[in-house]
Amino acid sequence: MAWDRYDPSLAAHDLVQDLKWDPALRAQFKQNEASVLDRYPHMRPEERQAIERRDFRALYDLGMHPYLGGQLSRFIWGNDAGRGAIEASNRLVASLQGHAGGIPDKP
Amino acid sequence: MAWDRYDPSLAAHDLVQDLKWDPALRAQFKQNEASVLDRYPHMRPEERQAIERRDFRALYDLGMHPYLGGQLSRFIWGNDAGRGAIEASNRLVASLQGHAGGIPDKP
Amino acid sequence: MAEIVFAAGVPHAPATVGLFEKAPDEARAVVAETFGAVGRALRAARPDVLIVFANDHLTNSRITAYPDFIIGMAERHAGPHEWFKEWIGCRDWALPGDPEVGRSLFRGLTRRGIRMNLEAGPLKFDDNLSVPTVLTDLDQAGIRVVPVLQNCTVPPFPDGARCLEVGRAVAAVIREDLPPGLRVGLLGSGGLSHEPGGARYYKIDEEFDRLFLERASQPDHAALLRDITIPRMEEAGIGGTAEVLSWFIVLGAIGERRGESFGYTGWPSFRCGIGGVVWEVG
Amino acid sequence: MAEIVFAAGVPHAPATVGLFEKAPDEARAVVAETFGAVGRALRAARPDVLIVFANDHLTNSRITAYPDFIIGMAERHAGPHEWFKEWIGCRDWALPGDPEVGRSLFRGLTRRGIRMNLEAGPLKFDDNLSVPTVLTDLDQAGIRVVPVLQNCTVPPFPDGARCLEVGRAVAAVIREDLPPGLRVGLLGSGGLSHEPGGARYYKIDEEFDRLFLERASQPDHAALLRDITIPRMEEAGIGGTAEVLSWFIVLGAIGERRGESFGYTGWPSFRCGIGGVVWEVG
Ligand SMILES: [Fe+3]
Ligand SMILES: [Fe+3]
Repeated sequence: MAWDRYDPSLAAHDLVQDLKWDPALRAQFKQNEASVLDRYPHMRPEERQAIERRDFRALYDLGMHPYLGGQLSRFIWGNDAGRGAIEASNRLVASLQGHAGGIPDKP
Repeated sequence: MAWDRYDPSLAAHDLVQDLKWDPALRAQFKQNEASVLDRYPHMRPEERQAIERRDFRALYDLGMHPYLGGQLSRFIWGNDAGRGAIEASNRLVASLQGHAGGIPDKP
Repeated sequence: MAEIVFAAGVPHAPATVGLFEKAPDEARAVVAETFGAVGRALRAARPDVLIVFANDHLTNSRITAYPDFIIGMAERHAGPHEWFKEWIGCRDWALPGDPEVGRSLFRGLTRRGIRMNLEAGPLKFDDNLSVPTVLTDLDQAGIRVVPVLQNCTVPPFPDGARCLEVGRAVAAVIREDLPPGLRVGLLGSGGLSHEPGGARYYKIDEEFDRLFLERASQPDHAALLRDITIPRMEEAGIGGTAEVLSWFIVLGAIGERRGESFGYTGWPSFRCGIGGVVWEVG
Repeated sequence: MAEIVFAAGVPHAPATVGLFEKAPDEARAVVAETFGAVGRALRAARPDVLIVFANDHLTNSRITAYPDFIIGMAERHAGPHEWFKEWIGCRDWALPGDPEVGRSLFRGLTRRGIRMNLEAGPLKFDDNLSVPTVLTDLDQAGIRVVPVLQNCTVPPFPDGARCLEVGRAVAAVIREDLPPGLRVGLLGSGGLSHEPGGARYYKIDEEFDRLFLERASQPDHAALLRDITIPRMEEAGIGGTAEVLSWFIVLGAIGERRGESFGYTGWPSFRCGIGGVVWEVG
């Protein structure tokens, strides 16, 4: 992945910003994700589907900025400095590398 | 006048933007100008005084952007396409050129 | 591969609307012939979408957070914004937008190294879009419009060389990213010499204006850059004349082409030199 | 004529706080020695004000309206922003601001052709300012801080040559516009190699990091620009490594000076290479 697929017009970026800036929206997402996704009229069907399936590979292929992708993964899988964020980054990397577990690429 | 005195940090710029975007603030300014100017804690005393005295020369010397200066002059002296805007630009130019009337510099 | 089927540059001085009836015959004729010719060429070219580059005049952003470009991707654009209504004195207008072209332009220019803002909500329009719209009856033409608001007046702003470069990137997006068969028009709205709100509010620099119209009409961008510099623009009127940079973007997009202009007037009460160019893009 | 009395560059990886206790001795030593040395040099230099350049990480602006730089002119800066608290796992902190220096920087850089945003209200801070603050106890030092949030991650962003140029303009503002006798410190916060949120989240490019620390410590900006290019940064980790551009601004401001660094660690769980430099500015 490099910047050649990057698409700053994706509505998913706005979703992550709104979640980051609005705790009430975060609570609503956890309770009723569809009602939050409905707020983004410019979100494309394939973008929405990738979010619903937690398919970060698809999301990045559509052009999502990885920094906001990382934040979305932490929101979904765990954001604390210890276990949660590690779990989130493992699952993110697994999704991006197209398999279900393990942490590849350790130096 | 050129851009060498231009100071985009002047609070007067925000005042003009707020007046432009908020009809209620415009009404408040006409009724009680001081109460509006009080809203800008970063406005310097000399900036405020220049506004209160309609001294556009002083305001421009402090660094006001002329486009926003023109809008302020029209808000104060007349904004309609016919007589008002002409009156406003005459008075603005008179203030900028340091005398009380006439339209100099006609080609 | 979409194609550019129309390209023109016009000024947008509000007084060409508000003081039209009071102007002398000769000045009225230049306004009528310029905008008439631009309107006819536009309709004859049958663009699906018209991308308009025009100075924002500090209408949408604070001076402390001022972007160089804002692409409007709303479904519909309408104006003039309330504050400008009585000043311009024109009719209310509305234009269909083109969210997909706006989005492609944003994505494509970003990928080509040009920073743009994208605004999905309504933008506020002043004389920048209002004057060309009402003088060419663009709102009756059934053409979708993508406005690109440009910083021509809040220093530091993109200069002539940069605007030509932006234009070349716009052309690449049109050629490489927009749908095949889409017919695209380009309009630069701004200039000529004027100093809105400045000490030389009533000064018009006819010499600059005539030179600019000549350079803009010739297929020679090197001569344009050499003669129409930012210092020369500022000499012809600070904070206003540099709006001719919107024409530079169109020129960058179409490459070196000949253009036709339709007379010139420097009637002082327009507070702006008036003249336009339609370029040959066939 | 104010003077630059302190200049340093550090990374701001949140895991150097959150996972510090779990790190191996060698990695902990590098973190402790680097931030310890920077903190001591900072106190010894007794700056009145510290200008911190640091990546904004999309914390304050939408991706569709992303500025290159935002100067914070609030009376007080505090963090971390609520969303980042549990992720960074550091204490809450507050720093005195310096509205007048922020304002002068904005005015002075604008006049020197550098576009900046100025934010009078509170900015949201993430690891960019939080990590250096808590690791150097900057919030105990009684030094006023002016944060300049920088775009290092939303393409297109200012490259190395441009950041050196911005730094030279910052130096000119300090020298020519700030009050005589004012003691100014400069800190670049960002890097080294990392790819936050990317497919190579766990990859650290030690070769890049060691080369960068070496080039940054030598008084040779041509060699820095030649070896530490944006493509090389992206190779070492997309969307994160380019934060070393914050150091380029400091380097542009101080000119070609020698620097000292305090070890390096590429412990993978920090998810970022760790090393810092303090430059000789005496
Ligand atoms: Fe204009
Ligand atoms: Fe960072």
